Amino acid sequence: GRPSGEPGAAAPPAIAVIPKGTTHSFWKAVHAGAEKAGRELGAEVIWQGPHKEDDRQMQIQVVQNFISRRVAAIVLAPLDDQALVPPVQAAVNRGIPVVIIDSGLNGDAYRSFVATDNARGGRLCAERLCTLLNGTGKVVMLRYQEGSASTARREAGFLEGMAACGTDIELISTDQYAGATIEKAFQAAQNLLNRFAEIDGIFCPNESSTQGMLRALQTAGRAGDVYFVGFDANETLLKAVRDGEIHGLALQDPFRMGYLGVITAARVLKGEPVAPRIDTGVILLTPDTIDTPAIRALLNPPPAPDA
Amino acid sequence: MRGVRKAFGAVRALAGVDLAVCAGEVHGLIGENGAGKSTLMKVLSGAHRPDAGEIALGGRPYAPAGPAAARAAGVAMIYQELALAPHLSVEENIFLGRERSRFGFRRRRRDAVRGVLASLGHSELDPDAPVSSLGIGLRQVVEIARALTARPSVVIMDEPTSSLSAEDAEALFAVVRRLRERDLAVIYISHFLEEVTRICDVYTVLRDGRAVASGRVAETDTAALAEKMVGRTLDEMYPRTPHTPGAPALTVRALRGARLPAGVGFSVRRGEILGIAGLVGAGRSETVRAVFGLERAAGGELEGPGGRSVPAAAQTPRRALAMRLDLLSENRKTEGLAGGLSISANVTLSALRRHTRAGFIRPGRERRAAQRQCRALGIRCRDVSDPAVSLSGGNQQKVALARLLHHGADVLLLDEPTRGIDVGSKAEIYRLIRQLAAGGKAIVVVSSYLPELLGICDTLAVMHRGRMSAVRPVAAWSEQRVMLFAASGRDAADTRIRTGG
Amino acid sequence: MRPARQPAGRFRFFPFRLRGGLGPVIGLVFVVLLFAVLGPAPFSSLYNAKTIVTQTVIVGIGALGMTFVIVSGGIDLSVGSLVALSTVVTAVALNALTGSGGAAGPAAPLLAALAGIAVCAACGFLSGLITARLRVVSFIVTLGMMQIARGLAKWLGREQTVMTPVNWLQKAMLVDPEPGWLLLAPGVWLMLGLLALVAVVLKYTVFGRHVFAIGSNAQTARLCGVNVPGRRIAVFALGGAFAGMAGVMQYANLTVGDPTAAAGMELDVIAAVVIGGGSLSGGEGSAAGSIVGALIMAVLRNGCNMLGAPNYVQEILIGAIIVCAVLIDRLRNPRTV
Amino acid sequence: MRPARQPAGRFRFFPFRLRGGLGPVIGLVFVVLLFAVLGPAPFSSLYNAKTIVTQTVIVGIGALGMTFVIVSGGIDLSVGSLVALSTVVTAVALNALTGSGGAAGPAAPLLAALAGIAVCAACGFLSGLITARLRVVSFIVTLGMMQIARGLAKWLGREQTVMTPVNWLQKAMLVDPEPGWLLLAPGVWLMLGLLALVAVVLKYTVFGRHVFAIGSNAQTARLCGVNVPGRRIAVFALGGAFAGMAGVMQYANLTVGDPTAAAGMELDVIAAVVIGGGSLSGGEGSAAGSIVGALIMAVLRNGCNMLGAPNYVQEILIGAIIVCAVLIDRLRNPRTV
Ligand SMILES: Nc1ncnc2c1ncn2[C@@H]1O[C@H](COP(=O)(O)OP(=O)(O)OP(=O)(O)O)[C@@H](O)[C@H]1O
Ligand SMILES: Nc1ncnc2c1ncn2[C@@H]1O[C@H](COP(=O)(O)OP(=O)(O)OP(=O)(O)O)[C@@H](O)[C@H]1O
Ligand SMILES: [Mg+2]
Ligand SMILES: [Mg+2]
Repeated sequence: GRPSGEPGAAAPPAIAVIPKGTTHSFWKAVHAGAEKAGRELGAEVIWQGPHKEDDRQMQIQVVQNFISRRVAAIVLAPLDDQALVPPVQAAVNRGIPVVIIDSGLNGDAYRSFVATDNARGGRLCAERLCTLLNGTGKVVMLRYQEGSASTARREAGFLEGMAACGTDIELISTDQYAGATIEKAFQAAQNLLNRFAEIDGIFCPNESSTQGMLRALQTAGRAGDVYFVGFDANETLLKAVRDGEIHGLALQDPFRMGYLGVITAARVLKGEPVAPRIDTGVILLTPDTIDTPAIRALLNPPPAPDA
Repeated sequence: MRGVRKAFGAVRALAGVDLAVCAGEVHGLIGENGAGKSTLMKVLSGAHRPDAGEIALGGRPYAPAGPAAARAAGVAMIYQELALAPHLSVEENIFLGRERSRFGFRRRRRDAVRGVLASLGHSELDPDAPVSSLGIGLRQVVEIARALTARPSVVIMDEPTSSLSAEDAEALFAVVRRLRERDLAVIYISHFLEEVTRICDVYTVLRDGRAVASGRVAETDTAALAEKMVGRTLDEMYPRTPHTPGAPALTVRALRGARLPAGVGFSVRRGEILGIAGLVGAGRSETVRAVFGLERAAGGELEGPGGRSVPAAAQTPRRALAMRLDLLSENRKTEGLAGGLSISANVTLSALRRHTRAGFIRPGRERRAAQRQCRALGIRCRDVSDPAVSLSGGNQQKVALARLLHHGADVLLLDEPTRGIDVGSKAEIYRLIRQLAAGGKAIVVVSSYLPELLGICDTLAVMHRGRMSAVRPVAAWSEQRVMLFAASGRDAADTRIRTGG
Repeated sequence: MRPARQPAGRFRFFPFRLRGGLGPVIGLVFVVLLFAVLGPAPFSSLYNAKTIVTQTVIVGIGALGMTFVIVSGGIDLSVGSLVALSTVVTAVALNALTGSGGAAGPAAPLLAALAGIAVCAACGFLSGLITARLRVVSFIVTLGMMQIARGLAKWLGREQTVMTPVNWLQKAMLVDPEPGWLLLAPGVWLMLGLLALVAVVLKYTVFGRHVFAIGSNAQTARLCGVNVPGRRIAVFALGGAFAGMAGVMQYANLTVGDPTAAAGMELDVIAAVVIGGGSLSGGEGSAAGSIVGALIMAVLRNGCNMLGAPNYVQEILIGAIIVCAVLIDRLRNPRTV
Repeated sequence: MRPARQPAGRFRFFPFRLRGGLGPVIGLVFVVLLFAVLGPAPFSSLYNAKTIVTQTVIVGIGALGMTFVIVSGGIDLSVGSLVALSTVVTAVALNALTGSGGAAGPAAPLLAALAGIAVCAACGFLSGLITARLRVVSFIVTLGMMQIARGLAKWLGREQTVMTPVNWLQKAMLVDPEPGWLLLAPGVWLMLGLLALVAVVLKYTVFGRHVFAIGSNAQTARLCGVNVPGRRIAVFALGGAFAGMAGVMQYANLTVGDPTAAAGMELDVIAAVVIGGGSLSGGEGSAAGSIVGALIMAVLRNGCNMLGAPNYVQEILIGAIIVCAVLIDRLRNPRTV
């Protein structure tokens, strides 16, 4: 074995970055950002997600294992705002500072919270759909998954925005969940589309639900006929935007989130003051803005090194 | 019991049976395979609920809700299809369902187990041995011990001696006599009619789910009983079809197993029937199993009909089949039958390819072949598409035998081929075995029923603790001589001990 | 004039056909009627019926392969992961074959699909090998394979969904198929074709009979000269190949390779087989039954969605109805045990 | 069908002890040594050992309950969902008992935990009732119950995690326990206590003997007057209660009621029992073996994490090692089948 995280040793400090999962392109970008910061700082970034996506218990165990391993600092995207409090507290008790990214955490054990304003992202989507619909029409929102805090906030923001849009908007379904994977989202969306012959606008709060819904629209031959706004981006979704099948995507800045997360952790380690809340921004991508430099920069972060 | 009826779906197993059993009496229940004996007794022991009819026990009406209630009422049963939990030890099986105390009294229970095993002539059996490690004969002993330790008022024995050696059977008869002296009622089912005439006081004959005859044993004999069972006079039990042995078909040299057998050699020729006698645990089954490759041999050599010899240690069932050997296992439940499959699928399993065209099974042909075998062996079934488990015990045995006949290998290793088969069918099977031999097949019969070995075999060998006596023509053996070798491993020919003057 | 009933003999020849066929069909009719009465009008539309059948394809094909495994007395928990692996392998192979950019030729998708199926068959083969030769229970072997295949899929896909160029495979699962005269999606036809194939193999071939014999009593099968380990290996390899085909259909559905796809699908697949009359202790099961089982589950999901009930109500309902569907079969066909 | 005879004497009294004990222990030693050699130094630290043991608690307690079920020849797929249900019931009950605001008194958490356990025991009882009385295979019954319990949990929790006031239960799973002299988390002590209890019940009570008998040969057990349906129901209710306790520990860990918790945990739990020597065809298994099995899985997860390999490598490794752990047992103890 090799000694790690011992102060004063020649080895660079190890900073653990714990995503919610490892399989969305969103987390790939976070990883890339974190690695970039690590290179700049000369710190070792250890990237480790829970084995099963969306399993709180697994994430707790990953945090516990990093405490056992005595890393210098932890950057964590908590799957739950409460469940991760005790392990974060345990880390802090053992002298390991924690920076939170992406989703909020209760209490004040952590040093800083680096994230998108999710509710704002949801409101942005609602505004986009409202404009497209001219304030009237039947709208469906396909939720992501039970108990997911960040998407719940987007959903809440969206509903808030739709309420502000006018009384002619009819929300015909807002209680169905897409589930964790594209294929579950696809089936749920298919059944929703069969159920409602008339839909004017659709909102989905994350990458997998957006992609599942897109595929359902395509197979039903209704892609392009319905105004569709989603969240996050990948190649498939961008192509759909160009083809006029998706009319808006809320883009976060995951690269920046990972980057700032590690930078902030490093500053904590050096004893420098850090802001308790760092907003990484959210902007709306539409067919008109897809080729602007700002969006391009967001869409093409430097690639993550292959682990 | 009065007017007891029971049907399984379309099969009417019992069509209104009347039966009266008195305390202090051993009641023999006999009948052909599938006559309904086991079903009737399962009704009495609470395993089956009758469709109609009433039962009285000790003068009071008796309708057990289940086996536990029957047992509480004093009815204990030894099941034909052995009912043991293989993962539990001998003692645990014996006291299953009657663990009187939670923590204590182990000592006393242990004494009871040792006592009953000793009375059955098996004091050497370890009460802690898991039942899965026992051969079928010892399992039968455990099953009997369980019924005897239950302190019953009625004991039902469903073919208890079908897996026992003659010696063990004697021990059981002694136990049965003691039970009678203690004023218990014993119901005794057996296909060995001479047993019935020896130890029973009264008998009842079942046929097609009805009691067709009953009376005192003293007033009849085995021939009359057999006639009542089958409904016609029986021919000669051991017909002597003339046949002449030809070239050697199977030669076994110095066969050794992990424990048993210990250096066994014999040879059997085409057209010859070789019998192997011995006590339980002598290693007869292990010998034929090793020959067939079901148990790994430690050494020895086998030479099949083709004349090529192979090391016994490399034998597997598939190689054995390719050598044109076939085996009937003594344990039909675990090795003889695929119970969930249809009768026809069981019959054709070893030689299925015969009923295929371009790789596809031809159901019609398969079905006809199975029906042919069923007729030849007198298998009582509604249809050959019924699952094999729905048959009575004896008929299951016949299905297992039918598979061998259908396969038609050159050398047949038959381990207890007539276990649980009624006298009428037995005669039929003996005739069949002789016919097969006459047709040029070599046959090895392992049996614990000495009369049948002496009756049908041309040559006979006896095993004792893994060693085998010389193979001699059956005329050179007598019952006493076989027993002497089986019990002591010494042959009358080379012993100095003479009983006579 | 034909007699209304078939002669008893012929029909009874395969006792498992009855057990595996009629009970589940009653269950299916029951759930369909239930939703037709309870549900909104669109449930009973032709289009929705086509949707349901299309949604059955993936679980259905997986269940056909699982039927072999379960009839032989085994179980395969790796199906879900193999489906994911197959989507990724197909997508990656397709990208490799078509080079960078441009629509794929007609042969490339076929080759890619075959690659996906072959890799899954190899995984199944490996599971079978360990089960049969080293005698580790298939539950554990395939639990391991479940993790291994999932890991492979993530590795191959670099932990992301794998985009592919437009190709004809992606049209295999359209509810309204592209040449309209097909009526049903090509995937549905594939499933029906495989159904016929598996039914015939199980009932009318030596291989099928041996699989039943092994499941019913492996010891006896061995004694009768059946090559038990060999057949077992073949069964698992077949199960893997079918999972691979299900994965290709999954790819057609998603148009991307998705390493996280089909998590937990193994339970749906096993449930389909068991609802369709398969016995987890082996020796029972039928191809038609398994497909009916898969249909029952698809109808349930679709119907509950149509009812617009909250998710938790759907879950409770689906759970209850799965039990009821099997219950109907048991009540119809009580066992003496 | 004739396994090698066991050595004479004391050991043979519990034939299952040998099979269920030593093999898995060797597997455990093997994986521990593997990571001690391969892994970074902190793997071998005392704190990490405490971490691993604490991480074993939830699966371990679930596995103890599952041991009853598997020894009796059944299977329980609803464990994961029951754990989730128990966290939610505990949290909701706690909120109801403490009223609005304020830390909870010492009694309230206990009552809430009992409520969680009782609800899960009731679910298990229901599964057992349907399995035993209506004779539907437990695989399907508990697959249904898995969905039902998950649905109930979501309904109770209003599809969200349930926040609770601070209370002593939440300290039950801290790696560094709060009164330091405890050395291990209270949850670990609970698991060890339950282990002793289950071991004694399985080996030295009539109930345990009957559970083995039913799993070994249910038909025989019935003929010997064992109340087979009654025992089966009790077994599933016990399994449910243990899942409930695991759920309370899960709540302690998460400090919230989580309706999506422990998805797929049933497979971990079953794997633990089987790795620990349990046989899915019944009649074999031991409490100690199951805990060792759970430990093996926890060591694997922790060790892989320590190695810092990417997730997919970990998954492949864990899959391979699960198979190997069982393989070691088989090689040590070959069966003639
Ligand atoms: N569980 C069952 N299901 C269907 N049929 C059965 C069942 N048990 C017995 N039978 C049928 O009932 C009839 C009587 O069987 P039973 O076992 O009582 O015969 P038996 O007299 O004991 O015969 P044997 O001498 O062969 O043991 C047979 O035709 C058998 O096929
Ligand atoms: N000392 C012993 N301890 C335990 N079991 C024994 C012992 N001796 C013999 N046995 C059992 O008896 C069997 C003897 O072998 P085998 O079955 O070949 O003899 P057999 O003469 O054919 O007797 P059976 O009539 O039981 O078939 C073994 O399988 C074993 O289970
Ligand atoms: Mg009988
Ligand atoms: Mg024998």
